Amino acid sequence: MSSARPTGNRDRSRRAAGWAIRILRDPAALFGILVLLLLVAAALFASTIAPLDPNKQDLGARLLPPFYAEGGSSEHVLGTDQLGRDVFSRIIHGTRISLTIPLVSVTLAGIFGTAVGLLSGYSGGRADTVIMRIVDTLFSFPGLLLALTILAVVGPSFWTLAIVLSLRIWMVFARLTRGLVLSAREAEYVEAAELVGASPTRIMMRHIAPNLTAPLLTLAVLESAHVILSEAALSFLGLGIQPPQTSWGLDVAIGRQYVFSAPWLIIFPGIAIAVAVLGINLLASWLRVAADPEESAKRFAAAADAPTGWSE
Amino acid sequence: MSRREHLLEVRNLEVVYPARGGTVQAVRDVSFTVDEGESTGIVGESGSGKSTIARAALGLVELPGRIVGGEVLWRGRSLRNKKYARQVRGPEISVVSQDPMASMSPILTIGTQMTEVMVRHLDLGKKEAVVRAGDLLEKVGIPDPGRRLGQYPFEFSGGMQQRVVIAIALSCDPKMLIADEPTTALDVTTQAQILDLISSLRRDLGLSLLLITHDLGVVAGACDLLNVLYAGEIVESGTADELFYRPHHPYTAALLGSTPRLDVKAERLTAIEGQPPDLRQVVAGCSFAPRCPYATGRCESSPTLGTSSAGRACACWHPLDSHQGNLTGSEGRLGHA
Amino acid sequence: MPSALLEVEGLTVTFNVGREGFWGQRRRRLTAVDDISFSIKRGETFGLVGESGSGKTTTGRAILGKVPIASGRVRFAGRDITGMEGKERRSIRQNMQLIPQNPYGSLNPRMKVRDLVAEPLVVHQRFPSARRATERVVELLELTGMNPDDLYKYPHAFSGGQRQRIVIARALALNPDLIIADEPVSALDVSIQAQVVNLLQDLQRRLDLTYIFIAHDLAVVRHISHRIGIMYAGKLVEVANGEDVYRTPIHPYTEALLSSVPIPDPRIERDRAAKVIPGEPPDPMQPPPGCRFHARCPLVQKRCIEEAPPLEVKKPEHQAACWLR
Amino acid sequence: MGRYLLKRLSQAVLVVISVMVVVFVVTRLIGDPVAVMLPLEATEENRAILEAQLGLDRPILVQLGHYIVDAVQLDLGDSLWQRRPAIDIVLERLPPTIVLVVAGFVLGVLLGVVIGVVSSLRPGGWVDRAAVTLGLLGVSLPQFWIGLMFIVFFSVGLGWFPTSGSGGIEFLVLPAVVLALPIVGRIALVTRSSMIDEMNAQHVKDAVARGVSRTRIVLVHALKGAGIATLTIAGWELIGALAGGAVVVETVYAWPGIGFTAMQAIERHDIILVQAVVFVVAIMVVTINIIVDITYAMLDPRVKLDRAR
Repeated sequence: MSSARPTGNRDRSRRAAGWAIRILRDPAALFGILVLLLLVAAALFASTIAPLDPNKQDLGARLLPPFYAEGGSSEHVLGTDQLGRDVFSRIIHGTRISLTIPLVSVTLAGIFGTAVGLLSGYSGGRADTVIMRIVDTLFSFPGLLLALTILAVVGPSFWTLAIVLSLRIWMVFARLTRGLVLSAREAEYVEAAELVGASPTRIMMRHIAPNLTAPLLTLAVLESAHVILSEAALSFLGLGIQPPQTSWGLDVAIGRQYVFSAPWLIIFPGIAIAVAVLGINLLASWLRVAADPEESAKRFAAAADAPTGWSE
Repeated sequence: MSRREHLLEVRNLEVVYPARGGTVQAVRDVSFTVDEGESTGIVGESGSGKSTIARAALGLVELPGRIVGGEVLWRGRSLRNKKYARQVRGPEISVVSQDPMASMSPILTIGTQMTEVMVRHLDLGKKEAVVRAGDLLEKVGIPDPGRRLGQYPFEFSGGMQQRVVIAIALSCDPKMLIADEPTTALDVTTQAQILDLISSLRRDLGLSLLLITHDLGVVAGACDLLNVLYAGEIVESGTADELFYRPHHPYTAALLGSTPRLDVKAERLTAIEGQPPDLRQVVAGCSFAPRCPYATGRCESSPTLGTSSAGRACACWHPLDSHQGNLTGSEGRLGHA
Repeated sequence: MPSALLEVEGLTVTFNVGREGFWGQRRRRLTAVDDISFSIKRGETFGLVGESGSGKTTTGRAILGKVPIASGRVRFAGRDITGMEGKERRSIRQNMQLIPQNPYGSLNPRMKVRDLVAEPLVVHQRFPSARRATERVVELLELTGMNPDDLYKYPHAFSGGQRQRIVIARALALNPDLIIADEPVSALDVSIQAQVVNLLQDLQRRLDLTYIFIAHDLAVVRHISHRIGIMYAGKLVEVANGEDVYRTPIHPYTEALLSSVPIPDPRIERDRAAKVIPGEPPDPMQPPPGCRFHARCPLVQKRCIEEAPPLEVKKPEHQAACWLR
Repeated sequence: MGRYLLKRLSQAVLVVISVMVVVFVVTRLIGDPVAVMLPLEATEENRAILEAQLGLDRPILVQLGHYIVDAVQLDLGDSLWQRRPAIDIVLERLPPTIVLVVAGFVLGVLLGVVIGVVSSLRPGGWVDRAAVTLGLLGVSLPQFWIGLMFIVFFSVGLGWFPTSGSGGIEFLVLPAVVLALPIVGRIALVTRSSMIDEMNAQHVKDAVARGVSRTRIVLVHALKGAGIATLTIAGWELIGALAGGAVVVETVYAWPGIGFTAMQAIERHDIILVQAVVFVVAIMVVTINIIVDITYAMLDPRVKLDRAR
């Protein structure tokens, strides 16, 4: 009776405007979007934004505290590390790794996983059983520990890291895609299309595929947050990003030796990770709700503009 | 009007709930009563507000719905008092709803779901409650109650599930049963069994019944008094015979005309053209007027549910007495009383 | 008039429902439709009635080729279409359309009315695109009592009755001969239901359509059908002209079914005696031997338990499957 | 049931074997174990000796066969670092990890469920919003960083807990809390959302209408249903804590468990020991999976183990 979606022919632009308004209305989503924009900007224009070269050592200015502390200066806003490198500049440059690693891993894993899921869900039958059994088995692998082993043996590098991190994610995409395809195939309108004689290709493209984009996009955003955390953890353990590249996790690992004397070395890169992940998580959880009317109905059910729960 | 205390009295009830694009006026100025031992029906199509009324009669309106006016009284006391409503639900009023499978917790045994209310409201020990639960199952026609009590809802067939739901509803010996579309999810032979069970329980236990349904056939046999609901309002009320044989409101008549009957072969059903109004907008005047063949300029102002004859009320400026021949006569079956 | 438009002979449909045994080597099978036969003449409405699990919907789906047929034949306009698949099946679908039960689920919510109604036309290459088909779509919408202004709206903008009209317009797009309507009005309110039933009857007259009308509501089926088949637990137990089924039912199940339907008339309801038959339909995984109805039948005799009665002609134009009548 | 267990056990064995095969493939085919293990200045001769010692001079399939047969007998080779059976080292270091993981897991699940239930009682209220924010923080903060920050605040700043190492219960507090944080977050979010689903379910509404008490509604009707949904997530969390969280947290706090050991072994290029850790963890992971499935069947009467899968 009460329907969420707009009507009429000018839908598309109105719908886009509607989404924009909904993002602006939700502080959490707004925060998420802003964080993401900021991160992308920092990554793209790192050299311009960062005041100093992140790898420029200045042994005369070692372990300087941030601006607010005694001995701090506005030259090194967030202080310097044990080699006199500017912490703020390193964090800005660290954005590049923190964003490219998830971009690469999630893209790789997303494409592969979605393909497998489509195959599994659409073909059904034996192929489906076999694929899903394999995925189940792989899912029971001890994740991080295995990643560590691989990295230790193969040797850490950008690409091994990206690939190792995508090893688990593709399965999540495969499972989700398969589930979506299966439930979309069950939809009555899909059967209705089959009954008017639509070909399998048309069914797939016209009736099933449109159901996949929103959830898969949401998953991609969510998994990016996971990848940022995993990359940071692996870099912290010394098996991720290697110097001279910079990464927030790596910076925390280096700062760890000075945890008592120069805590800012771990505080700020850590905050960078936390804010990035939180922002992306907020965006993902908002997307999940926004893209799914049922979910949004149930969330904040007491809020004024929510539809009802009763049965009529 | 007699000042006798009614068992249930709903007085000028107004319920709204927010929805996208406005506030839905789900129930508008609805009044009716149910007395001891009486069986009252509320007939309406989907969206007419009948389930909302059923909930309100239990002192429950789910968020974000709100009662914005009127009263729901049980034995003269307001069920809008949450504490009182909580005391009354179970031992005084109970409910049977449409889908028995959905109505019971899938992961608790029948026994648990039957005894939990007894332990709370009847002050029974666990053991006594189990014995009573077994008796009740037997009473609603479930063989081998001892074994059945340990089973889960999914282990029963649809008809058996509805029997169990009825048994659960009866577990604290209530005075009134609210049955909200109790047979809609069931097959016709099972429906007959359940309707039969409800009416025999009613006789044996002296239960009052508030039966809410869209099915005129179901109320015809089960109810003494009827209220016809349209777009959140009661448009006509009276005894079952009066409403079925001499409907005054054009909607009631039209509803009868559009219901195919098994016993009479009609050439053509009299459909009601158009759609019910959108309750997010304020309905000015008679809500049925846009679909009504008799509507005139007068219908732009709201007719009141005036009492036209004893115990009978109809909210219409042009009740069908005046032009009976037009509708009932030509159908040749509404007038065969 | 040519003979039958549709002939169904010994149709049996079984489903695999999981596996048994340690390695899952044994399949558990359920016989949803068991050896049923009937035929439908051009221009008539054949009502298929039964309770849930009786196999009526499966029968419709088997005719449409949506479920595999275990044994038996389906002939459409004299042509054997049993087991047809792929392109062949798709071309047969031009002549055979479905009106499904749920008007809310059967229209893709992401497509506009025009694209939905035009889909069959585009798929079967009557028109190169939905846009080119607009004129025909308008015609179809008008035929089903919709407003052509609704062309560019999405399904959610419509009520259940209107959606069902869109579904009907879509089903009519290719000028089919046969329409299988599976509970087409059971999700609708009474007042709307009457609109759709009337529309279906009008369309039949105007376009010389043949209907299989599948429903559980006997009153609606009686109203719309010329001939009626009654199904019980996968078996067809009685087939006859509508009036004969209602006035002089032969099978005890038909009798029981008819007497279970409540009539919107208080006096009839009050005076009615013994309208209840005990029990419930049998578990389709373990159908009983003999007549499927014997456990609930008031007339049951030894033979009914041992041997399944065949569907045979008992009176002119009236078949039933019962040993006793 | 017995038949089901047998089936699951055979699947579990399959999983463990495939983990071993993957590790084998990675270490022997992609990596060069000898190069990794030997110091840089090693001679060709040293190399040959080590290869012979590890059996690397034999055909690869023979190696794999021996490797699996040995693993089945719990012979995972000698640690290069400590020069004794790797399995012994792992089993020695296992109890501290179990203590840590169980403590963190129990804490995380309990807190998570409580927060989830409380926040679901009034969806959209301030308690709920706070709980959701907390939950999101829990899953967003990097564990190693929180671990270090806790050391800075609670150990160095306030002096409440030791910075690292092991000993009495005071050593356990910080690592367990850090391990629990993401668990709290995810469990709270999942519990909340399934509780809201349950509370809106028809059977719960009808139970209210039939006069079941509010407490019973929440704690029995809704929570039992929500618990089934939470269980799967809890299983994943336990696995995650064991195979991931523990490595990070143990490293931060120098907690002498298998995670810390694994990191030490990696630093010392002791591939044999790393393999042993992976092997043992893999066994524990599949065991947890089986336990989760059985618990599932116990909680949800609709699940019949023999028919599952």
